[in-house]
Amino acid sequence: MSAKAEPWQTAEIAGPKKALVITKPEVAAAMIKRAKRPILIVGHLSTKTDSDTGKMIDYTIRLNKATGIPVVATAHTIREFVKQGFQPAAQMSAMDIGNRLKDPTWNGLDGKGPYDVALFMGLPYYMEFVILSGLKHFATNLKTISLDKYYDPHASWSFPNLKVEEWTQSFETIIKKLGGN
Amino acid sequence: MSAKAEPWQTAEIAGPKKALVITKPEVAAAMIKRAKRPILIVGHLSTKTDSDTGKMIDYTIRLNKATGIPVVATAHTIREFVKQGFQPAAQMSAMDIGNRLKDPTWNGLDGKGPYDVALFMGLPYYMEFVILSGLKHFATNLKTISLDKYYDPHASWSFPNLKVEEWTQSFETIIKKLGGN
Amino acid sequence: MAKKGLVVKVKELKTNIAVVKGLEVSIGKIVDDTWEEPEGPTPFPSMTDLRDWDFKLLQRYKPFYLPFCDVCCLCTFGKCDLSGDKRGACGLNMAAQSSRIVLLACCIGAATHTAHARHLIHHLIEKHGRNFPLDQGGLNIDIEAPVTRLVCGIRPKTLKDLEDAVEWAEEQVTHCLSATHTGQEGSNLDFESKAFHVGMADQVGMEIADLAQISVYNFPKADPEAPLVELGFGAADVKKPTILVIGHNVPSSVGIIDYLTKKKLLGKVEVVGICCTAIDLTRYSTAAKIVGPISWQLKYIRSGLADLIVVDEQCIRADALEEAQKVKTPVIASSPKNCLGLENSTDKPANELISKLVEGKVPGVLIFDPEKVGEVAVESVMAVAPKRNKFSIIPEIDEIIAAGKACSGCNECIRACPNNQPIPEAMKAAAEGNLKPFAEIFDNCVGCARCDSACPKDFPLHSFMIKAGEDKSLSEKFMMRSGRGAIQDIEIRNVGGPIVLGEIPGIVALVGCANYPDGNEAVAEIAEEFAKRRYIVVLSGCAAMSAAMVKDEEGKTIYEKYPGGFEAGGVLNVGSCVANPHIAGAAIKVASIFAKRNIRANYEEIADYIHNRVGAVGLAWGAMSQKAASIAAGFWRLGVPVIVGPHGSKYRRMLLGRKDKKEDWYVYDARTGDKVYTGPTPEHLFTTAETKEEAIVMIAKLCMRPNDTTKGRSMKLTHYIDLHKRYYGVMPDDVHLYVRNKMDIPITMKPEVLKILEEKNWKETRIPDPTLLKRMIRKRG
Amino acid sequence: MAKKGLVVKVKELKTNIAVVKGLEVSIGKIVDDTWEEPEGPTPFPSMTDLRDWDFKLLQRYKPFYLPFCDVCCLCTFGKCDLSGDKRGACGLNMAAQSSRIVLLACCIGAATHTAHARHLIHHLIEKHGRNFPLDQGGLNIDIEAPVTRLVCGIRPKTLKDLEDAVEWAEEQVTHCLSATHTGQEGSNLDFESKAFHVGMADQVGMEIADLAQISVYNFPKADPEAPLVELGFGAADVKKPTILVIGHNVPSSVGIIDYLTKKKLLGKVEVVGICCTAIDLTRYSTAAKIVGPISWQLKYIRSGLADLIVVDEQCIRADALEEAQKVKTPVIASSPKNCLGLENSTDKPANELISKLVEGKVPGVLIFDPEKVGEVAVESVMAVAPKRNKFSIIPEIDEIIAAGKACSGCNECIRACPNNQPIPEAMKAAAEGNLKPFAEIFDNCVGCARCDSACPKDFPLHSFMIKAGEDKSLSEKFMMRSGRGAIQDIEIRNVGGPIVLGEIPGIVALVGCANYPDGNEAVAEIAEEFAKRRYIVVLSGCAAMSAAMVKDEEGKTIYEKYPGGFEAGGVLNVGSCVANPHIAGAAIKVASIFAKRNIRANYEEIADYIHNRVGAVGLAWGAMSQKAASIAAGFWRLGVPVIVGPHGSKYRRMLLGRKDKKEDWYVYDARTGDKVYTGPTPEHLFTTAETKEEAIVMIAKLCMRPNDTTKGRSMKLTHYIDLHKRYYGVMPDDVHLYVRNKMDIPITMKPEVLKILEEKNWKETRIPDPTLLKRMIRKRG
Ligand code: SF4
Ligand code: SF4
Ligand code: SF4
Ligand code: SF4
Ligand code: SF4
Ligand code: SF4
Ligand code: SF4
Ligand code: SF4
Repeated sequence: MSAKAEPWQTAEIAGPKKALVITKPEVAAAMIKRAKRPILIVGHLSTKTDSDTGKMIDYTIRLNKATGIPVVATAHTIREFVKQGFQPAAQMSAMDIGNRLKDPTWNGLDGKGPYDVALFMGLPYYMEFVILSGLKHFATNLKTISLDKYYDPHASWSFPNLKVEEWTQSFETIIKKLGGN
Repeated sequence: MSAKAEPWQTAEIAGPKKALVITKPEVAAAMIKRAKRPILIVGHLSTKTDSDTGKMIDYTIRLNKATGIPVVATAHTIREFVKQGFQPAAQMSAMDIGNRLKDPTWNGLDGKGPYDVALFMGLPYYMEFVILSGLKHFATNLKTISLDKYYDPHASWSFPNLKVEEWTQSFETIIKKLGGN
Repeated sequence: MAKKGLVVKVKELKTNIAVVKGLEVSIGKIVDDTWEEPEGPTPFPSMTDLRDWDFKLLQRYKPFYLPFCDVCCLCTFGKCDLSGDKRGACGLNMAAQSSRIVLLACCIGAATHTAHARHLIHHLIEKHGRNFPLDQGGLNIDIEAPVTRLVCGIRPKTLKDLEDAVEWAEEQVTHCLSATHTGQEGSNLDFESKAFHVGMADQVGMEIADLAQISVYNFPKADPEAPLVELGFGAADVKKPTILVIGHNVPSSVGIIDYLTKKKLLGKVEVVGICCTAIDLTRYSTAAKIVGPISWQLKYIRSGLADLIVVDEQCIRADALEEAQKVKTPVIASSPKNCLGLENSTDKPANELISKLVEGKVPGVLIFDPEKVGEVAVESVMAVAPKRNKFSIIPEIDEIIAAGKACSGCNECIRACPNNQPIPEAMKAAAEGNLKPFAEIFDNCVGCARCDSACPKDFPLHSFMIKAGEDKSLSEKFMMRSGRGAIQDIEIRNVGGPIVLGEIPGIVALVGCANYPDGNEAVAEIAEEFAKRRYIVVLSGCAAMSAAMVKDEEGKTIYEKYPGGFEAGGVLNVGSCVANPHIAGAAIKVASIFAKRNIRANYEEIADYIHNRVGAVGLAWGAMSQKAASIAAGFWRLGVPVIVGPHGSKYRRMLLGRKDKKEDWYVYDARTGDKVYTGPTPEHLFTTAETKEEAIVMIAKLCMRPNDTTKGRSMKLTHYIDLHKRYYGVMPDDVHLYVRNKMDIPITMKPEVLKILEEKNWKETRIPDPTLLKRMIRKRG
Repeated sequence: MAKKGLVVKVKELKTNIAVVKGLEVSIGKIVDDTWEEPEGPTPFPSMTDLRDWDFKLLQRYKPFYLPFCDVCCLCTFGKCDLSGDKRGACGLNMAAQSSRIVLLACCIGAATHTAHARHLIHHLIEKHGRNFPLDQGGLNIDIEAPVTRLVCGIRPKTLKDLEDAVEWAEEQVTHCLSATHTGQEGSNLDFESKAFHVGMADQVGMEIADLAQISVYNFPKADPEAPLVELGFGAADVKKPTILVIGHNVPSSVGIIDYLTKKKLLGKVEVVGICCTAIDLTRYSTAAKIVGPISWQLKYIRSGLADLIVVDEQCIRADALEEAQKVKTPVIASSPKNCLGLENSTDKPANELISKLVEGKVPGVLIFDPEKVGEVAVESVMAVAPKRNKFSIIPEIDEIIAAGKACSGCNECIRACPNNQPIPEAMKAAAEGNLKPFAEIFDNCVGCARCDSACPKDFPLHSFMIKAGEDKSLSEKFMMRSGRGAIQDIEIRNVGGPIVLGEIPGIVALVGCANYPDGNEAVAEIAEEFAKRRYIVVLSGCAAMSAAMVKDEEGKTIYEKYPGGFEAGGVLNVGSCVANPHIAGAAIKVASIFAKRNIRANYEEIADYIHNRVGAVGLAWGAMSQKAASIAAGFWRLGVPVIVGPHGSKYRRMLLGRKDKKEDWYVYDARTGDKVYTGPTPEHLFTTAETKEEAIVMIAKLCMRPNDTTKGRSMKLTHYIDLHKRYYGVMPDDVHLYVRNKMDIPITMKPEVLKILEEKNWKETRIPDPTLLKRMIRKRG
């Protein structure tokens, strides 16, 4: 699978420090389980319908239900969440949440202390790419995981470039492993 | 082995177009055998003695003996060749041979036509890196192979980063496969 | 160029003129004794003169770095891995490197405008003399060149006066660029300050370029009713010989119009333009038509409609010559900055060049003389057009179907596409004769042709899109208001109060390039959202064009629906990129005209004024270039927040406030000297909006200022809350930060807002006379 | 700054002075009517005025591009994959991108020197007035400022005259930088031409900087016997309070010496320097000592020997402040270009600053006033020194042994090392108490500390090397000749003929930074090789320092063994980096003094002259910086070949001739107009030497010129063949290309050369009066 771990956008070469590849969804599930204070950042692309799957936002909600991980909805994503009767922990711009995650003194949305793992999905590829880069370089105590269907080398961990069905299957597995449904 | 296929100098990230990894010396031997007009460029580091092996120049000579591939000695490398009683096809600066290999109308040292495969070894890593890059981008009909002990992403094919013993063993295998001794 | 230099010069003249040998004297710098306004502290400021101000802003709006790459490759010590806490061979770390790249981009941007100004002024002086008077709006404008007054402390009256300012700007570019050298600046914050500085110089460079061209070419002069001009593929009658002009520096295009006029050929030859030259040409002559912004270059060239192309400088595709050759369109290059490898034929007889071009002996010629460009272009195009017969390389449908069938689905195209357009899927559909997906891609495509380049089968994918979008695009024709130039003093007089008090809820400036994530429409939609709400909507450059490219049911564009005045609900196109300083200038003039502040060389005070009082926000939705970076930097230093679209996240760093840190949002009350909490107004100095919806809500929020009256604040809050609910579906969770006292609360929203205030433990604060500058305190507490 | 501008200015003055209101006149540009030399065609040339000349050179010396990365990341359209035949979103291809990066580097380099000149001149004018006379060598120099004369067409006499040149240079930097903007220049060759142009501007910037400081500070004035000064760790008596100055812009260091002198403390406080400020300070006062080139910064700082550090601008580690803090050394920053984030304390009382520094309340202060720097530095260092007690962070041996044992052998350090130094092996040895391998690494180390950064165990590896090399380095002390400045007219008169006729086999210029692949020694060795052979060896900057760092058996450095005159076998240090134009200037003066060519604004003719006749070669063995790139570009345009060491291959492109293409090597014979084959003389304009051996042989070869007399050529061939045999062990295989007729053959080598000529089917050619310029033909064939 590492052969496929090339940046999705061809030119977005990252540098020597590249994301480890999540070769199996079980690995991601285990990481999420191990996280003490995880957070999930969801961008507006999650509200778009992929050609042969439902909206990614459903996975977010199920993930939240299974784990209680607080969800930050960026841009207007929250509108879709609310429509679906789900209240994310916060609406915030992607830059704002990135900037806070970078700050080791930020005590989180609930004031209870810094997060240790940030999961990302649904941001435009290049935008997620640079925000993850900012966190990689400057948020030294944070691990980041990209749950998008694309390999994002600036994360700590990322899926490789996946086919839609591989990707949705991964979510199903992760959610199951985390005790959700 | 691909996990080891990172640029030897950490920061020398190349870009999307990266050398295929020579996972087995047999592959290199086969490629050399298949080449119609190969050429071997040897830099001055080949005259240095590695801590636990002979001079790389010996391999060059044996490779030449086995295959007749013309050898271009860059910088003052030729002095060592001549000392060992071997006459390379030419002495030329690394830039000069690179510049000629780039030119599709150059008919080679013997005037008999362009080369199709260029083997490189013994240049300083970064210098070989940029010359191979020049060839990758501008010598579209040429394949390049780095025979150095380090992964050079700008070649068409390169060894991964090898231990000295792996590397020397690779040479032994290649030379044997090519009928040399 | 230090002020001391000026003084010494004058002194020396008086004392030494008679004894100096081998020297002659010339008319030198202006020492404007007739200007009653006293000179402020920073005429022709040096690179560090405003550093303290920058550090104030940077203290509140801290950089969030977004490295684009782990390494630095700027010198041969490198590449250096700067990941984590590593340092490069020169000792640099990633924070400093990231801001260094920002500075570098801003230097390139500022150099571009300044060099543009220099070439333009040089040309105009050569043609019209150094004493040609500057005129930006006749009697309607007393404060012309507000940026130059503010920054340099001079009042330029004639073309030659602009040289002082351009020289100063060149010096600043050189100093700031020098700081990017390996082993110079070591502090990220100082890199930032220098980026601000060169951005400020950029504003001067732009202002004088536009001032010069408005004056000499008699462009609309601060005219709210600048003419409506045609824009779009369908605007020109392409059955006629058609000249396409691309770029930013208008003299050679003016040469074309002048020659057509002289030869009475206007109307026989179409002149269409792309990018800012297009805007500026319509400011010169409404006979010219606009194709569209930068993203339309390939579409138009490949369509074969242009029979001759004239490129000047900036925003020109580097492969314009190669693409033009494919459709047998000759090219005239006309700028020293973009010579395209062509032989310099400036001194060759026009006839020789015309016949070379017409006979296709050369793909193009290089001519630096704008008048000769005019002659050669016009004479050539008339002979070329019948021969070319609109030769195009847009493929036929069967060719696309065949390609669709041969496509391997390798994904190289989509992986090359900056907007991740589903080309492989479109190819599948095309294989079955369905071009609809390609037509959809056409709408979201920025015309970069990276997909073409990437396809291992060499399919001209961008041409497929053009074909698929052809029916719609060929007939497209929109009305745009031509660039009006500056804002009149009287307009400022009318709106200054309402702006500063917050009663006009904001000035929204939509500027910059067309690197949009999803089509032109967003800009038009955003503009209209705010025009409807009676903000002042100001546009320039590619954004001004994009905003024209949406019609309502009646077929009207926003320029036809909204007035062109600087007034509540106005939609103004100030002009090309170099017209941007009219926007900053309007804010400066508010300080001068409404608040009677001195602006002469008084940068810090005025920036402080604008930052705390003028609810202006810039949105560069498709910001792409280094120029956009320096334009933004010019606004940052003035304290005006700038939002970029998602691609703008690649600019390497944002300047973000933290509304959750109360301590960051105190100002001095100039009346008492007290420190007063004002809430996060404005919250950010530079940030990215992920979607147009987010941009809209952000703009509304970033228009709030500490100085807002309760009436003003309640209006601003109304819009913010309303837009938040509309686009996000929920109440904002931060309204309590913007309510100073209950009178700030929009009446209609009172119950829900009060509920939030209660939840959040809100406490009343007072409305100060806000300033960040201790020295502005009138009476010490 | 067009010449037209000048003329108009004067005209206007004469006609309008009485009627212009609100203006005052000032002493303006020089219109030098007393200069009998007629003005050439290109005074203050524009970006394209010399493009034809560039294209001539580029036709012969074609770019070989060496991309450092497959992508372009210069705008937010990107990143763009440019591999293979792909184009970026702006249409750019890899060839254009590569030369664009070259241009960008040259712009940064030229900006750095020009901004340096600007700050220096500004400061000197402020202190000494605008009429301070320039003096570069008294009666020994009539042609002062040869580069400025050649390029700008002016003869600067006083400080103020330099402003015209610096303004012109700033304009050129701005124009050229603007061409790097996305969507500007599209042709790789035009990018190259612009790089040449800004390189030429750089030469002007440097020349005027050095001219100003020589004149005002009374540096050695073209003095072949400039004093010998001490260099090395052991040069200073570090028991005394020690101030370390780092950088390039000498005023603040002068401030220190002046204050010491005033307070009679000279001798009580040591002032040692790194980089060019060090060289320039010894030109000011032989009381100053030199530590070494740029690569010695960390070594010295960490050793703790400096009790106070003053940094000005350029070549300063970005982490100087952090590193200094580790050894409790306070820092004074003194340049607007390098503010290090410190508070600007220029206007604070000296006492306050001194006590802050002494008490360690701040890590450093920022002071722009050089005199205040002098006071604060001296007063602080005397109080700080006893407190610090030479506190150092160089580890003890047991610490190194422990680290060696804990090393995981992960190779991160060696993979970070630009010179691939075997640190993991050294760690293994260290674990066993053997520090020898570390001592060897110390010799080959450029002091970048990337190994430190990379080590996941955070071992201070560079400090381990310093410890291991300590015994040797601490005692090191060498003699270097201080920078002499320009070359005297009389020296040129003596050697002009021998150079042009080829009887002095060449001028070898060793310049640039210390990014060496294997230690300092190479430079000294190369210099001596050519000095022995009676070439003229000229040095500057870090190379001049490195050349001093080898002693012979008698303990003498080359500066002690060879004369300092511009003569056969001379070894000259011209000075710091900005002294480089004295080298170009010497070549220009050969054309002027020996050949009586006009040089005023006559660039093309003189470059053609130099290219064809003056056997000068530049070697930048450790070239690292953007400044080195622009310096090289200045030489390229003059037609002088430049060789870089292996790290220089990372400059992205070479300019290589093809000796196997006979058609490339024709010149006009100015006497007849015939085209004459001259052989590849010189073969390259820019190339990389892989090893010092190769550099030596290349230099000898690249010294040949078409104009060589048979006597000259036979001498040059002697050296070439001799060196080739010595270093390569064989005869060169291309001698036949350099023999025009049999008299060219070195007598002692006749048989072997003749044999080759026979083998190669050699034919006699004639020796022309060579020129590449058609217009120089005196009589048409
Ligand atoms: S500028 Fe500094 S970080 Fe960048 S490549 Fe050069 S040494 Fe490395
Ligand atoms: S031309 Fe359009 S579809 Fe193709 S890569 Fe560019 S933006 Fe994407
Ligand atoms: S790159 Fe070409 S072949 Fe590959 S999927 Fe796209 S259109 Fe098909
Ligand atoms: S900074 Fe840009 S050019 Fe340099 S290595 Fe990174 S991606 Fe490549
Ligand atoms: S400058 Fe051109 S090639 Fe470079 S990133 Fe921008 S669009 Fe791509
Ligand atoms: S400090 Fe020396 S040994 Fe360490 S990486 Fe740099 S050059 Fe190599
Ligand atoms: S990086 Fe550190 S731990 Fe790794 S081999 Fe080098 S010294 Fe040892
Ligand atoms: S020679 Fe290079 S490294 Fe040395 S001081 Fe000059 S620019 Fe700096």
